[in-house]
Amino acid sequence: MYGVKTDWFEPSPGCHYDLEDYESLEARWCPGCGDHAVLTAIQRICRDEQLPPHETVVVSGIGCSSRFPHYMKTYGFHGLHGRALPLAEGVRSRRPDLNIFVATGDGDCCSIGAGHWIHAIRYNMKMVVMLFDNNVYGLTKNQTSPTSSHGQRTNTHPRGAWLQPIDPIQTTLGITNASFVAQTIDWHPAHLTATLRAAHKHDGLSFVRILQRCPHYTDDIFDFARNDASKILLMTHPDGVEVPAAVAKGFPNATSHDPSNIDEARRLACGEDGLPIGLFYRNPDAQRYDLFSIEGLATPRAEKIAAVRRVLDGYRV
Amino acid sequence: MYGVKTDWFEPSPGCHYDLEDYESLEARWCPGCGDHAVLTAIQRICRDEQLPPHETVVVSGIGCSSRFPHYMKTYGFHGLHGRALPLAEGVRSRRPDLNIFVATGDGDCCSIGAGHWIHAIRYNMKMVVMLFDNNVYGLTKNQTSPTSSHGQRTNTHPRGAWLQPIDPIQTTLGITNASFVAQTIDWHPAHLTATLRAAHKHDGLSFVRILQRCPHYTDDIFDFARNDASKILLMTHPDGVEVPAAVAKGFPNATSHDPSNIDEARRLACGEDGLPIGLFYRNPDAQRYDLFSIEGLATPRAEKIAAVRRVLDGYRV
Amino acid sequence: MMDVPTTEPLEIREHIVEFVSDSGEGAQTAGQLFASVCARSGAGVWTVEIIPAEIEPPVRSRAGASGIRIRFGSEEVTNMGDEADLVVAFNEQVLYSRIDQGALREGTVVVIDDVWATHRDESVKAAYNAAMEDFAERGYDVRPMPLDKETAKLTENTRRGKNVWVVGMLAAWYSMDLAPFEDEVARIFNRKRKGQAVIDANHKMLRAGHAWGQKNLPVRLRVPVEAAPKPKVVMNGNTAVAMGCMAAGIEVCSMYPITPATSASHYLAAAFDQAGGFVHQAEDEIAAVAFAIGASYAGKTAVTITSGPGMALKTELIGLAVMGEIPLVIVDVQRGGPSTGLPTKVEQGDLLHAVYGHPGDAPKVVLAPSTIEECFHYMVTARKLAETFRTPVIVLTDANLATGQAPFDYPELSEDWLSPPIDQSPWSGSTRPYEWDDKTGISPRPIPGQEGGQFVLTGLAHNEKSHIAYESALNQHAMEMRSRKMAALRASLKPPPVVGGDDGDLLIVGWGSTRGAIEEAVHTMRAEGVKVSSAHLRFLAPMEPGLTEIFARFGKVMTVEINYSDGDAIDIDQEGRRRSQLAIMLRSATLVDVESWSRVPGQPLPPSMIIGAIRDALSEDA
Amino acid sequence: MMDVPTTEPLEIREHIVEFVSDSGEGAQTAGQLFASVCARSGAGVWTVEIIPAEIEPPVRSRAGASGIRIRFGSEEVTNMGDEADLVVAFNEQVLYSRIDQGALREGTVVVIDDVWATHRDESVKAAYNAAMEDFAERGYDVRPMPLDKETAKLTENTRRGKNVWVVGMLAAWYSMDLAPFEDEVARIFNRKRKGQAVIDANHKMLRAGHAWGQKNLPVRLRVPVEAAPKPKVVMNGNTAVAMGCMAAGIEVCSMYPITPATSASHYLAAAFDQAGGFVHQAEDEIAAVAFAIGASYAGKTAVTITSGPGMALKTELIGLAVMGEIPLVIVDVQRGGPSTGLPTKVEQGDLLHAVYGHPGDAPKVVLAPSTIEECFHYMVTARKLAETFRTPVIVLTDANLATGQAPFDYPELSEDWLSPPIDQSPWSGSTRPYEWDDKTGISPRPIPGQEGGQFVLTGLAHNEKSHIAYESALNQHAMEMRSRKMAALRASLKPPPVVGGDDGDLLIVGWGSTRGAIEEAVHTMRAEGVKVSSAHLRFLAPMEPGLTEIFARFGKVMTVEINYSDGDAIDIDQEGRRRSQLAIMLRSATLVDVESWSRVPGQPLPPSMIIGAIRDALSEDA
Ligand SMILES: Cc1ncc(C[n+]2csc(CCOP(=O)(O)OP(=O)(O)O)c2C)c(N)n1
Ligand SMILES: Cc1ncc(C[n+]2csc(CCOP(=O)(O)OP(=O)(O)O)c2C)c(N)n1
Ligand code: SF4
Ligand code: SF4
Ligand SMILES: [Mg+2]
Ligand SMILES: [Mg+2]
Repeated sequence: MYGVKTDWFEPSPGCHYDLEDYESLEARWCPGCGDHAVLTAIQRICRDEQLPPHETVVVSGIGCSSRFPHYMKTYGFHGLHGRALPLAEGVRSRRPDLNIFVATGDGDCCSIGAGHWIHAIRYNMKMVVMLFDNNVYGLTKNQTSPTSSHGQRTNTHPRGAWLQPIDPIQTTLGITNASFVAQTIDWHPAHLTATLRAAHKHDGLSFVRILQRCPHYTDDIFDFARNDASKILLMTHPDGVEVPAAVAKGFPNATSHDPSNIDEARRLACGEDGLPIGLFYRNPDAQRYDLFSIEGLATPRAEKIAAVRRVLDGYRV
Repeated sequence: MYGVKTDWFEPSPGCHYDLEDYESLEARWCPGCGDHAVLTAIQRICRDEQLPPHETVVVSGIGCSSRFPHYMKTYGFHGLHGRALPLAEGVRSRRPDLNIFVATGDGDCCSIGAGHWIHAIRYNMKMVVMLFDNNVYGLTKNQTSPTSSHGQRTNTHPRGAWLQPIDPIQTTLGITNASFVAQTIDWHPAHLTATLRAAHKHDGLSFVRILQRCPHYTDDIFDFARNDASKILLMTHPDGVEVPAAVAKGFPNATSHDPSNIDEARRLACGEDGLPIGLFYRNPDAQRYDLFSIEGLATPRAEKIAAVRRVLDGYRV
Repeated sequence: MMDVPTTEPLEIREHIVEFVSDSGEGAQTAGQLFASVCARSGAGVWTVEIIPAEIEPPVRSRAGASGIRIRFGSEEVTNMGDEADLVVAFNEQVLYSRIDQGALREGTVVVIDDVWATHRDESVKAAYNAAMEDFAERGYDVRPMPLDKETAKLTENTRRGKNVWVVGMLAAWYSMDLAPFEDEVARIFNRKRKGQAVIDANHKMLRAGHAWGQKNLPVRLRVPVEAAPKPKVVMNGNTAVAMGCMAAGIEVCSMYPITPATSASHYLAAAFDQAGGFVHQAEDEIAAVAFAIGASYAGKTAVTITSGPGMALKTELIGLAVMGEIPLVIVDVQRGGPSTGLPTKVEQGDLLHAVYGHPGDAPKVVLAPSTIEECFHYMVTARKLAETFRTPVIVLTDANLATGQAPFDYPELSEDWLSPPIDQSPWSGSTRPYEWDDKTGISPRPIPGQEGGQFVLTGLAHNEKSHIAYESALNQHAMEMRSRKMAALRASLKPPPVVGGDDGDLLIVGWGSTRGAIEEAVHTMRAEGVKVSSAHLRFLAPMEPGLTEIFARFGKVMTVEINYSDGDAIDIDQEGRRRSQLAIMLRSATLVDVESWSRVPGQPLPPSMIIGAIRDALSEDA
Repeated sequence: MMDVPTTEPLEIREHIVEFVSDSGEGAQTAGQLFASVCARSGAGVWTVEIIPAEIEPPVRSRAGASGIRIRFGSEEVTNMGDEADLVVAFNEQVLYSRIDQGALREGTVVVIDDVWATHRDESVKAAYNAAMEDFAERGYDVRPMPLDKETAKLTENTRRGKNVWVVGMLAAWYSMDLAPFEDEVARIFNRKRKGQAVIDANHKMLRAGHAWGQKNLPVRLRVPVEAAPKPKVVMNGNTAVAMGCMAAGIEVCSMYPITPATSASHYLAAAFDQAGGFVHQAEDEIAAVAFAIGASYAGKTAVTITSGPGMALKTELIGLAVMGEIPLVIVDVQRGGPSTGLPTKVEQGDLLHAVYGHPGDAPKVVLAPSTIEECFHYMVTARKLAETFRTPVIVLTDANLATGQAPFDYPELSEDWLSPPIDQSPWSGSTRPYEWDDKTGISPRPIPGQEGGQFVLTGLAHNEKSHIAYESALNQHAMEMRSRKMAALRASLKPPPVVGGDDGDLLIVGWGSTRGAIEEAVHTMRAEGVKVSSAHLRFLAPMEPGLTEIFARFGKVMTVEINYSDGDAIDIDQEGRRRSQLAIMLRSATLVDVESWSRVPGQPLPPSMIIGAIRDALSEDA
């Protein structure tokens, strides 16, 4: 596969990036942790799309999943807990030339980062946001997260989590200006990769919730769907996440869902027809704040001085 | 009306609270500010329901609207910008005996407080949350808020706000465990009072978005609906906000909306049928976190000592 | 003073004039008009806004007083001064608010609208008359004048016209030409995009006031001025910060509104696009600084502008910027604290937070401009230091600088002041992302887009490769390297200049906006023969060097600050006394018994207060 | 030492033993078992956990070393001590991680599983053999033992059995009775709710190890102990904090997870309901402290437990608690900083943030327990101080106290320690909500529900009625009143005791978890005739009084701290040197030239390091 997937990107001669050009330190997640699969998927996408490693930035918060940047040989920003999104927005604001991936956990994004999450969806700046949802705080060793299921025993709720989990998809769909909302599973590389690839190609903020196994703390939470693919509802559509027919066959329970239909997206997100994977919603016309923030980027230096002078002149006496 | 509205509350003799028992310092909002109307409505509800002023707490953040507690002769907590909700949750956590009202602005709640907002809806602790939405930062003098309309000129966006406003109702409806979501207008005292009264009577967190006039900065934003009542969609239902027939007549555009129907609630919130007022959604069965947090409240002192001893004994050598 | 019967105007060196009205009556506009003309003529000027606490306060109320103070004189004016010489009050209630603030003294001339004396509402009339008696008793030189009546001859809405009429009248009083006022009126209303009709109406008003003054004022004054040799600009400190950002080539201002800082961002929002920049209003202060850090990491050193409560929220991310060595400029326009405190009022209470307020050891640069001009220039300095030393730089201004206006030399802008374009040349493969220089702690910085420069920035302890590393020796070394940058910067600093004599009985040490008032007090006292000098710090971290040596030359050293310290009045032992913030730092650094005179009046310290403090300090010794 | 051929066990005063294994092999459980029995027997004990950085690290890796150190002796043990006397390593790689940390010295006895010598994987065998040579070269006293082989006789999964076998073997080595070990095994597995089968299996393992030891160990040791006069508990500092909260009658713990603080909340979450309390896991640290403040305002003084990054986020709300005078207990379990820093490692870097880190003047109480026992009792103190002085109280512990375990006297609980029931009696109408006592700054506090007590708490400047008030004099007064509380509390404190001699050549000043190591170093040096003493501060704000006087009795004063300061090695002048945190405070308060010896190794300071520092400090003088 070395440097051959060049359908939309014409590499300059000698500029073929191989998988190892994206591989850095050995990943130190637990064996079987779903994060490994996502890392592999992203490295593949980078390679397939021939994203120059030096023009790619992975931004994260704090958590197991937020160690992600350390394992990529791109630029990385391992930020603070909950702050991945505003950090990534800042990077994006004046750098339309970079490819930005964000790694964030269910605690990082939906708990401490919840305010930024709402607003990041609203800003809709081009980047791929991967929500690693393992229904738990992994790095700090097993505390309840907003997506922990009711009754889940954790160190902060040894008698079981008291509240129903929030649904990150439903919440995201409630935010004005959402432009790409998808869900996938770490244990199905083809769907995972297809979803993340679609996310990368979307012009705006792509929000992808990845149901991520944490064998260490929430080992069996996805077993119902891992053991029985019919519990999964595969959403397909020409405008959605495309998977090869062979792959689709593995999902007996599938539906064609037009991602421009938000009402249907919300209904499907309820999960009554099965655990939905694929693209819930896409609005290619949502405003992009990064198109505002890059204005004037090319202003020549002399023009800057002239502008300051013009403004100062208004205060001249 | 002095002390006579005792249908559900039997006042002990001599315990009649009059309107002035809820009135404190003269309100210092601008003339014509919608906040005045809300203050009056809350004072009336307190009086009608005979809420003892010393068992009532108004909690707020920072903003024009957050000055609210200062004008009530109840207990009050004028907190920090964005933090009204977690402060109120703390008050509620061990005080099931208090009546709690929260005053928060569109900046306070939907911008800096957005994370707490999501989680407060989720916790669903009994309190009335009034979102004073004037589509602007009032106190700090005219900056864009998350609900400012596209193109609205403010001091931070002198060429007009760049983004579409977020819809606080739609966002709230996307949060698992939402239990009471309503919208009303400050310029219609009957509907305002009826909505806030229903909110007060609800067992859980009642989220009420109040479209609030700010004659100083966003004078005309609601004119389209103030000048033409048919632009408003009155949502009525026996389980919703009840207004007398005479009042309802003032709204030519009305619909019966069953507040248990969340899909319809979301559809109505889009506003295609008019500016909706009334109750979008109610789920009386949503879990209440305050029922968890009060557990053990009555533990006798001796039992506490015994418990510590028991626990310590586990560490005894 | 004003009643000497002479036709030649009386020459004075300086005067303090206040305009005060209900909000909406334009006292501020009038004052700005007056001040601009003074500045244009070459006078020294300092103006301070008088802002009501509420947005639309009731009319004729103390709480509603809105206005401006203008101190102008033959020489440079560096502070708001002491009590006013002349106050124009549109009603007696707003005047009371100034009396409450201690803005008047015996003998202050009070020009007051006489319309209330004959008001149809009896209670208003009574209030006015009672006040007039009271004012007389207080020893003010009260001059009721027909502001409203005269204005009514020209307009129906006198609330909109009085202000300019008064300026015309004062032009006569201060023997100033009317032409520059007419120019300035045109400029102001043009800037507000009003039509010629409005300008004409105001010109008429101006001339009417002037004519009335020439006819009716028994005494005339004159402040002699020389035309300024260089062109000047007049603005307040927040505008200066905003302009300074632009002049520094900063392109991203990421902020969240907060008084008294927000207006800096407003100015930027209005003008930044001309220089290719943009203002990001974030969802909160945390996001604001995170966004700024993201932009800086990606090569565009950003600024975030806030005040105390916002600084508190940014605490964690500033720590990250220190740890990740990310250039970043943070402006803290200090207000009264703690907590929400006094949002519109001045204080210097954030110094220790800026220097010590970040968990762990977080060395960073802290600067404090002492004038409005420095507010402008220090933004250029701050960006350069941030990039050179790969560090956040905190710039501490305050509500006094933010809203005070003064003229300063038109800056000689330079392309050198602009940040360099983002370096996107390939990175030398062997250079590590934190290849610390052992002496200076400085290391070259890879920026995303540089081929071969890939590294992962982290807030975790890390080695030169930016790999997470927890070894003891490595942690000690990395901390040393970050600290070393402060030593390296300090080595390039000069000791602060000593104003007054090189030695003496008392040295006042200050920082930030108090400089003008301190130096004025020092000059006044030295003129009386008192051996007092002052030194003013612009660098708080690292501190300017040579202080121990300077302090040794004085009998006593005392800081003057607008923040809290336990006074001497009560029985607290010296060891336990809670001291003012700079004093704490200086005592620790120099072991000199630096005392402090500090107050939290929510007001700038006038020279007279500092003079009082100097007298007390020296008499204690005697 | 261990090879003297004698049948009588050799008496020793104390020993340091480490167990280290891959994570999941139970070295920690084994160590805890061993330590509990020691403590039960009346020995002094201090244990420290050895925690891997990753959650599921690879087997046989340095990064994966998991284990425990136990220092036990005839007398009280107050710190983790210096290098280990004996290390049991389940493989050679985990031993290397201890070598890297400097945990071994020449002569340390190394017990190592010999199973690797015959491993089927050649590379493993080779690594083991190479290591054995290396260990011998390093001068360790290496004892390969058949841990795995012997265990395999009793179980299929030796990874689950070795640990208890080793404990049995050590029981023989240290000549300890087996019965208490059997009891403890039963207790531990009962607590984990394992069945009798598991207990029986472990008993067998224990006895097998013991028998092996009795048969094969050439030398036996004995640490003579006297049975403790009073009953004791053994726990780590985080558990002690949790228990202390319960004993203080606190009912609300509002937290957000963060290492190394979280486990305190885990203990509470598991047990709090028995005392009627609950743990609120908030959405972030800001909400956590806001929730705690809300509960406290409503009459239930709450606790919030966090570490550095969380403290940073709580900055603004702590300021509100100061301004609104809300009782509140904040526990900061300090870790390495700045920023994310060293999340699992010890540092004392948050002192200045706690004392000075809040914009504006924000006086509050700052306490630092110096032992695990104090972690327990100071929670009661903190709640009482918070309520009496109507103020937030910050309790600074650290990762060393948090995870270290030591026995202390079973607390004599008292109902007086519990918070009083919420006062709901009618409020005296004439009393104001901030009716400050002029001398102490203390005022009575109305609680919602009290009839007639209605007031509006605000973070804005306010008067005694809690009405917003911006007047200069009022602001000065209110600030004074809040500061006065610190003076009042200080007046009730005693000077810190001086350990060693009352005067001498050197005084070491410390705070927090370093006390045990400092005092041990002092005792050791005094035994050598060196005139060194120490004083340890528990109150950092206000500080304990009498320091200037104490300092005057010593030739030199030096703090010992686990935080950063510029060393002497490089060319930084004394004035510009960035000093350690307590030193900054002491210098400012006393003007004594307090030096500091501070390091940031991410490890507790062992006594030997402090001894080195003492020697250096005194030789510099010579
Ligand atoms: C300000 C702050 N608060 C708390 C923490 C501690 N912390 C680190 S990761 C984490 C939660 C991790 O959970 P999640 O985001 O779901 O990521 P996961 O580890 O499950 O991938 C927390 C609470 C921190 N580092 N910083
Ligand atoms: C931490 C912090 N950031 C910013 C501010 C400044 N501030 C006060 S009120 C406000 C916004 C007010 O807007 P909104 O919540 O809509 O209330 P309104 O005034 O419109 O009623 C802001 C930004 C503050 N007080 N504290
Ligand atoms: S704890 Fe869970 S999320 Fe973290 S690395 Fe292990 S398996 Fe993955
Ligand atoms: S500025 Fe607007 S919101 Fe604020 S008091 Fe005035 S009218 Fe009301
Ligand atoms: Mg998680
Ligand atoms: Mg608003």
